[in-house]
Amino acid sequence: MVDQLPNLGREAEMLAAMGMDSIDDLFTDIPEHVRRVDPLDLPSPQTEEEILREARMLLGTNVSVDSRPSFLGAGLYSNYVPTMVAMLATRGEFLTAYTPYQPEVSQGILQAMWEFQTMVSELVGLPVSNVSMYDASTAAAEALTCAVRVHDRKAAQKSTVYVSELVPPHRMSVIENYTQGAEIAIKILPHDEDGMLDLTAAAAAEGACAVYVEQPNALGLLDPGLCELKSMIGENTALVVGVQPVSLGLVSPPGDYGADIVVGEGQPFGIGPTAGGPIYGLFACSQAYIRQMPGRIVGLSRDSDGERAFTLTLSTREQHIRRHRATSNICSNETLIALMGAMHMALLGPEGLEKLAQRNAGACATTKAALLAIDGIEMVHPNGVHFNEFAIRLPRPSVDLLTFLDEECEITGGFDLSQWWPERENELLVCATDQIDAEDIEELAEGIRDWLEASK
Amino acid sequence: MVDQLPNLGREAEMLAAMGMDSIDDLFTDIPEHVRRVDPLDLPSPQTEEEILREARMLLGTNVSVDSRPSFLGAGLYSNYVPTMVAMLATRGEFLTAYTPYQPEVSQGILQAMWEFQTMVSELVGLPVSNVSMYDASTAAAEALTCAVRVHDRKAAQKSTVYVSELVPPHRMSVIENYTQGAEIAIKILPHDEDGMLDLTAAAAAEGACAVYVEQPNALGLLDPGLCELKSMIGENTALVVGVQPVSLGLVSPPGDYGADIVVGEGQPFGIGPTAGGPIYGLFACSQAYIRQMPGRIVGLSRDSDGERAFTLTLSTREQHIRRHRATSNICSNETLIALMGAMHMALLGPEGLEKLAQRNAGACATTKAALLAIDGIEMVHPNGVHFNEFAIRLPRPSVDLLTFLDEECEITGGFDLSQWWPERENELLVCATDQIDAEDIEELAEGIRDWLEASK
Amino acid sequence: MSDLFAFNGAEGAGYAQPEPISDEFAIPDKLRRSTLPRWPRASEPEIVRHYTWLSTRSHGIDSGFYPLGSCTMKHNPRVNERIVQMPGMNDLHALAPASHLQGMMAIFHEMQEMLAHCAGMDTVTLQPVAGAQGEFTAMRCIQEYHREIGQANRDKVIVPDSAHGTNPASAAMCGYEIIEIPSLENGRLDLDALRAVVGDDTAAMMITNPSTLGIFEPEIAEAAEIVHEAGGQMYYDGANFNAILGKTNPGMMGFDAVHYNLHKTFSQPHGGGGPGAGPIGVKAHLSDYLPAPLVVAEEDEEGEVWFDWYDPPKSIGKVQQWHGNSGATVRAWAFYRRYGRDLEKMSEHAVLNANYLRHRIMNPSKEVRDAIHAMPVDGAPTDVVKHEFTLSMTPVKDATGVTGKDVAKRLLDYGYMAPTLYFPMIVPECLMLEPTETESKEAIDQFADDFLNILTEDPEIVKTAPHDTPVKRVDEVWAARNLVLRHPMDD
Amino acid sequence: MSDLFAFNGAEGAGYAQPEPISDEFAIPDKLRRSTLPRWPRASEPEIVRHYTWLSTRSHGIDSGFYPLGSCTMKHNPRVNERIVQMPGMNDLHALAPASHLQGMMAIFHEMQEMLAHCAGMDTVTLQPVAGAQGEFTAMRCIQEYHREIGQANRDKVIVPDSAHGTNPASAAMCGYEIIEIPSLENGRLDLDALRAVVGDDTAAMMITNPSTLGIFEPEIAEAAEIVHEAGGQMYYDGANFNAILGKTNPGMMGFDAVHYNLHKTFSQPHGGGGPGAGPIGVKAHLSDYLPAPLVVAEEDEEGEVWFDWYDPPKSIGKVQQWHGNSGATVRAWAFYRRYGRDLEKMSEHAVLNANYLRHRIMNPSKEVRDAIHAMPVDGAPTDVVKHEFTLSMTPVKDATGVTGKDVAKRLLDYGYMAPTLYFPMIVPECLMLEPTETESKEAIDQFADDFLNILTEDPEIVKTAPHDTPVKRVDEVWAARNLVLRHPMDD
Ligand SMILES: Cc1ncc(COP(=O)(O)O)c(C=O)c1O
Ligand SMILES: Cc1ncc(COP(=O)(O)O)c(C=O)c1O
Repeated sequence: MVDQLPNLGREAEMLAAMGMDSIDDLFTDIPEHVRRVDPLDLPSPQTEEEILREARMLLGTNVSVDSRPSFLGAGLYSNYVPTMVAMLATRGEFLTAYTPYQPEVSQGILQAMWEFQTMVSELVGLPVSNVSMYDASTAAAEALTCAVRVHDRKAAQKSTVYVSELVPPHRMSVIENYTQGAEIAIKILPHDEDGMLDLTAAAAAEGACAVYVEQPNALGLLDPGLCELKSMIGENTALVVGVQPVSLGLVSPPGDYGADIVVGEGQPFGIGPTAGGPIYGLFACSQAYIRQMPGRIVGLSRDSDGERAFTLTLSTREQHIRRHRATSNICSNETLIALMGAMHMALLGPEGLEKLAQRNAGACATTKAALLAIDGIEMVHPNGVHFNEFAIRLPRPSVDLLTFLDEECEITGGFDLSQWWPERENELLVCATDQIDAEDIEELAEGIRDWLEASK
Repeated sequence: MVDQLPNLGREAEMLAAMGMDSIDDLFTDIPEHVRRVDPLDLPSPQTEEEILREARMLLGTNVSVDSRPSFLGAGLYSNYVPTMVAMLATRGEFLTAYTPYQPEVSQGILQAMWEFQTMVSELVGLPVSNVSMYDASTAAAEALTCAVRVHDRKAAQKSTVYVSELVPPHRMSVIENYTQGAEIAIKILPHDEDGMLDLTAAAAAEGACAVYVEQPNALGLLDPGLCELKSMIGENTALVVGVQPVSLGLVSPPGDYGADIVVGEGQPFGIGPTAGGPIYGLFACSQAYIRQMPGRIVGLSRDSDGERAFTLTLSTREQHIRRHRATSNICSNETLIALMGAMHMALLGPEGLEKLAQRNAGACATTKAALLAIDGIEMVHPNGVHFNEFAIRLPRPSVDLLTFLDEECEITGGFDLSQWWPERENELLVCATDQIDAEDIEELAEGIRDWLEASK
Repeated sequence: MSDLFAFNGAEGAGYAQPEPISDEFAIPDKLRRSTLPRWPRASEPEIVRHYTWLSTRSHGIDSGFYPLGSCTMKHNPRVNERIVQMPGMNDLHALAPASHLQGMMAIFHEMQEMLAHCAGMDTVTLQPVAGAQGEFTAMRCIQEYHREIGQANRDKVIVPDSAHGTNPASAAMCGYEIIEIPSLENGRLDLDALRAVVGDDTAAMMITNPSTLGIFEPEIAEAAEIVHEAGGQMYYDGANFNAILGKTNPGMMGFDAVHYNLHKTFSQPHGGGGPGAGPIGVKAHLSDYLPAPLVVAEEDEEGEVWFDWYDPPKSIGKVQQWHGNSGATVRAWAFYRRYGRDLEKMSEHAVLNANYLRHRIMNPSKEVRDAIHAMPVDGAPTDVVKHEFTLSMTPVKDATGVTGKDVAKRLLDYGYMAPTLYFPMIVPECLMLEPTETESKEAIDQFADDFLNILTEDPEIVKTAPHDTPVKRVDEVWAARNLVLRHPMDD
Repeated sequence: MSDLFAFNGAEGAGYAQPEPISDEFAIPDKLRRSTLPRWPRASEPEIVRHYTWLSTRSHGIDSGFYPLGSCTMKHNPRVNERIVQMPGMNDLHALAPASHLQGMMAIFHEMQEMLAHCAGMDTVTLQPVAGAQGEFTAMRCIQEYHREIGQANRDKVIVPDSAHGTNPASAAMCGYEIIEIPSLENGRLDLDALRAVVGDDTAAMMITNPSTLGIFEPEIAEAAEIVHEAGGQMYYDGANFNAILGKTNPGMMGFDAVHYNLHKTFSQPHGGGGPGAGPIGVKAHLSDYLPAPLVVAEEDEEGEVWFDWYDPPKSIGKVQQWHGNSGATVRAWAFYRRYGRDLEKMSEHAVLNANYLRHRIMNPSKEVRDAIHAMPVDGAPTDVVKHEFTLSMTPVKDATGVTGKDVAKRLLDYGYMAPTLYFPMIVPECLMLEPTETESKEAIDQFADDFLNILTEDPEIVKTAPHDTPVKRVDEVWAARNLVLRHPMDD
């Protein structure tokens, strides 16, 4: 019997108080023809012990990125999250609260989110952040619809946005799903041989509602050319930049080079890759977009005694007030994970962030050097500067190498780029974060050499 | 550099405020001849990440009782502790508080300990419990010194206590260390062939200050004869009973058969065997012993508004007030673990306790039956009723079997009784708790059969 | 007061990390960050104390009764949190090969099947990460379905005026036009109003049952027939699923698609606003449109089961970049396993508790009744409610000037979270209460007594509430007017 | 208010466990329990909420400044808690073969060596589970040593009157007679008083340095010489070790034995009163008497290290049944690794913070000074203190009737834990303050300001404090007089 119901065995007493005889009396309002006759065809209830044992068994069959050298990134990054984060975020007052509709008893989470907004704002160089989107892809998608709402009236290219061709297809698919309802046309921005945005082509975006690019891009490339974009597309076209937030410990905040909206996967701050969710999307923007932005926002206020207090604000943008004219349908978001992110950022501090970025950059550079030294391995973008990851070209399909590394060396070797772009069959995206050490890199290089050898 | 010091890098500022120049100015009071010259010969500080990695590596080399079938008990028991316990006990307000000297801001831990006292009192059938001793052995030892303080004046056998010969030697050693200062004479109570206390011999304890016996005893035997003891030794001799508290879900509370003091290892409630510590000792007694009992006690009180409040009480017994005349030197105790025990007991409830005892008894009985069925294995006490554990006699030294089971079968087979009593070289103490299932038992029986076979 | 940005340690003195394994990396000059973000400089002791302090200024279910209607704030079994922190969960990569994810995929598969069974649907995807995203995803599937069968002209979605705001918002995001139909006086669905608006431009009707008033729509099957006859699809907002498990299901009622709020029915910690999870289930004709990928099970000759990813042939693509909120799915799995077929008991107790609370509030003792300024009235008259119910505080307002909001704020002083306020919009001065099945009779009795007691209190005390909370009544207008959305860093 | 024994669910409805694997067991008739204990009948939701509520009524370091002198209430790095919850720790059996415990024994061995090095001792045992037990254990070793060398007549232990209560209590438990010697006017050790009592019946002197007044005894080496000359042993109470790491050590000062309070110097969470851990270190002549077993390291031909248990030949036996508080040892190991040789910095900062706090309190601004009724005075006059210091509130009491206790209670209203009160007993109206190294300058400044502010407040407010705590001032006399030590179960 299930053990979570405090009133189990006390039904009669409660029913009697209401003048009822049986539980069935509570369901008389369900007409016969929609009444279930058979009971649920589900197993017996289990105890906590049994569930834990089974969970341990099932999850134990998974192969995690922490259990072996793993060079798989491609948008989700392994990183060390300080112990404090999980221990404090699971305090019941945070864990089991809902959206802070009653600010008087929700000051803790409200203040934490206001601080989160501040830290994100500082990180990306824009004045406003919301308290999270579902993930980077919905954040990017809603940034585009937001930009269209802001700029469409004056836009020369109505309902049109330009998106980098190097946006990963999964993210692109989300963008398409989210923009098609508003009949937004998506034009693709090409890249040059070095993986840099083709700025000549990008000039065509002037007069559109928005341009969406990523820094670093999906192939790990840092693109200085993006600093030119804003001046090319002008005030009336939103520059939307997607970021890997850890990189911003070394790389200019997009706000500094003219971004109007910055989005990204907040995940590296606060939580492991966790199979892709729950994670959280970052969304920050400049003043002009505030009233069209999606998601919850916390503002400073005061209470009736004049004391500092926080509250949700700008809610007239939201679905519960504006309904079908809302700026987004988002209701439940990812606050808890954003809270974990905030704790992580707060603990790192400015120099900790810089160090973390250096650790990632250092691991990436060392891995790159080690692989470049292997005969038969080529960089796809030999002139590029990479953060976290880079693409290499192999003599044969990368899926072969990945299988070899997985089965023979117990290494997760990276991401087969043909899963995103079929033409990139021989290309492998190799990622190294702060969790990769010299030994891991040596093992990877060794494994690749063995594979090249074996296939000779 | 170490990262736990908020004022690192701000020393100069703080020193300047005091008119000082350097940290050395703070240590001028240490005379030259006792000043260290060399720095500490210790390694560099490590980061959280590095320590965690090394701890995982080191602890990973340990072989835990959860990682394989384990029949090792002998006073420390494996049991399932509900998740809630660790999650709530590690809330900072509990975890990082010290002894509740200021009751006004310590009501939480005080109430929790008062509830703990109540649950222990109900469990053992005595009116008073303290908030924990270090472990069962110090609890037993201090029960004896307490009994001597109470009874010595009227005792016919001055400063004399009787202790069962089946008390494990490690516990006995603690008892000896704790009683020798008061010059207490310890006489030994023999047992019969069935492992039952020799009641005829026990009659000699009349007029002594105390008798200490255990239920179940160290060989897992339940001894109904203990119910006769109190009437034999009389009012002026304390009956002190040591218990495995889980057994009390099925077995009479010692208070019901006349125990004056009950002690025991609280560990099965709240925490795993955890290499023997931190665990906590139970100590409960009848009214007559209150003013001589060791340890902290919480009492109900009221505040200046007349509201219910809790506070430490009876502190005039304790070392910080009574100094060398204190009832014990105990100061720091094991409150946090007792709190975990309280949470566990509260969640179990009466029927949960009974079920837990049944699970232990059922596992023990099944294991016993399975081993008895093996040719060549004998029960040491075939007529005994056992809880949790029982002793078997092997054709050869039990250490051989244990090594075989460990190395060939990855089973921890039990406890080699010759470690306690050299003459019991061929005897093995086998324990089965609620965490042992039918499969584990089958594996053990199989392993023993293989060993018998191999050694033929 | 603790202010994160007042932490002011020396440069580089805080939380330490291992050194980079190399400093041989380059950042292009143009992209080199010139000044670091002005994050706090704090040590672990300060940060631990800061967030501990913050937590004590927040109220969760663990802190007390949380009758926030429509949100199903039930207890979160603690073992679920332990499970998601175990190795093999938090440290999984979504793009790892299927051979690395078999345990997780086994759980996904079991959840797909279980959810489909409970709702009477054919196929389930776990990808949407919230109820609203579930709505959006299902509406996208319906849209593609209509396009595929040559009915792209169906561009209208019907929603009752009692619907949750996400329903119209989600449909609108797909490009649909929203037709809102008014409810009957008694709060029920108005079939005539529905008949009046359906047509061959109807894409779908979105509705929840029990409705947001907590009452079961007895004519739901008839409504489905009307919509289906017009060629439209029926969408079930599953936010109120907690009321009906084992008693009925959306499939029986005639729905084509449904979302589940795992964070309501299956107990996710709401975490101050999320994460949630909003899987959707659909009937067979919509299955091919679901987002990719789903998990399928294949058995080999030896009976070994292998789990694989499967992309539905006409898939709308993705709505979240990875596999949705996998961690939420695993928690919900642990929750479901705790109940098994007793999920029916869960619904029974949710309904029992709601009716009992309603009964206790609406039937005060004579003594209490005499002391009360004015009694609230039912948001919708009905014999039994399901898992929640609404009260209109209009009589109280008329008699004393005390609004629903005032009562809500006063409840905070008693240690409760306030009920949902002013939703659904069709009930004037609405309070919406949902105790959930995890509240004890004692807790409900106590709440009812306290609630009634507030109605006897000096109206001035109630109007100026709360008084005993970390801050007094917060000025929301000031916040909206001044928009201080981050720390100014100038003090 | 939440009362555990008011939880009142139906029989058997609470927390579920798997069924017993067999019901074929017997309990002898005479021993069959007739009625189950009247424990609460509660479900997980109720228990979680109960303990959450209780926790909010307790104050820990995580809640705020905790200047409890002599207790070294420093921050507990959170990773330490994570480590002791890892597999291979909590699930270890103390009696498992050494081959199963190599990782733990490696940690034990490292800790034995590290602690010996830091204190200038030769051998360390980790078995004692608290400071008091460490004292007892060391005194037992000394006792056996004296017996062994034919000096069983040494039956007196000398302690200064400023000693912690556990010192005389522990020695008395060994059977020693206690000779208390008075301190000098300035709080220091009185060598003449010491000389007057030492003799051939002196077993040992027990003393802590810095003393409980927080001041370093400059003549400690001389004291050791006096005791040693009389044939006695010197015992160092290590509760104040936090002040001197890397600066001096008990070995240099002439001590023969020392206990460490791991829960002070090496940061154990104090958990509302414990667990702690009280390892002891001794000089070579006492090593053979230590409790069994110790951990020793053996290297084989290939350089592989193997850890084994070792029983000292003349061991006093056991003081705890297992290996002491192993979990505390592992936490302390993690703490030590975080600092490494910077343990010296730790002590420097502990001393820096204490001196700075003392300076801030004793040197108010003119404005504040003028508003203060009366200033406290130093518990012992000195230029610098070590990690803690004492204040005598006598001038305040004389001027306003406000006692040290009143000020302590008033501090609670400001969100602080009170300093240690009325200890050491030689300082009248004593408050003893120890900020530890993990408090920031800001936190110390704020505390000093608040402390001084209390001295300016209306004495009536202070005398009736606390006012803003979960309960008002608690009547300790009522508790002692009525002795309600458990729930009566009759209401
Ligand atoms: C009736 C109803 N529908 C839909 C939703 C939206 O769910 P979510 O918050 O998960 O997006 C909610 C949530 O509050 C709801 O109550
Ligand atoms: C100076 C001093 N000595 C000894 C002790 C005893 O230590 P424990 O509480 O660990 O038994 C304490 C603890 O408060 C102390 O402050």
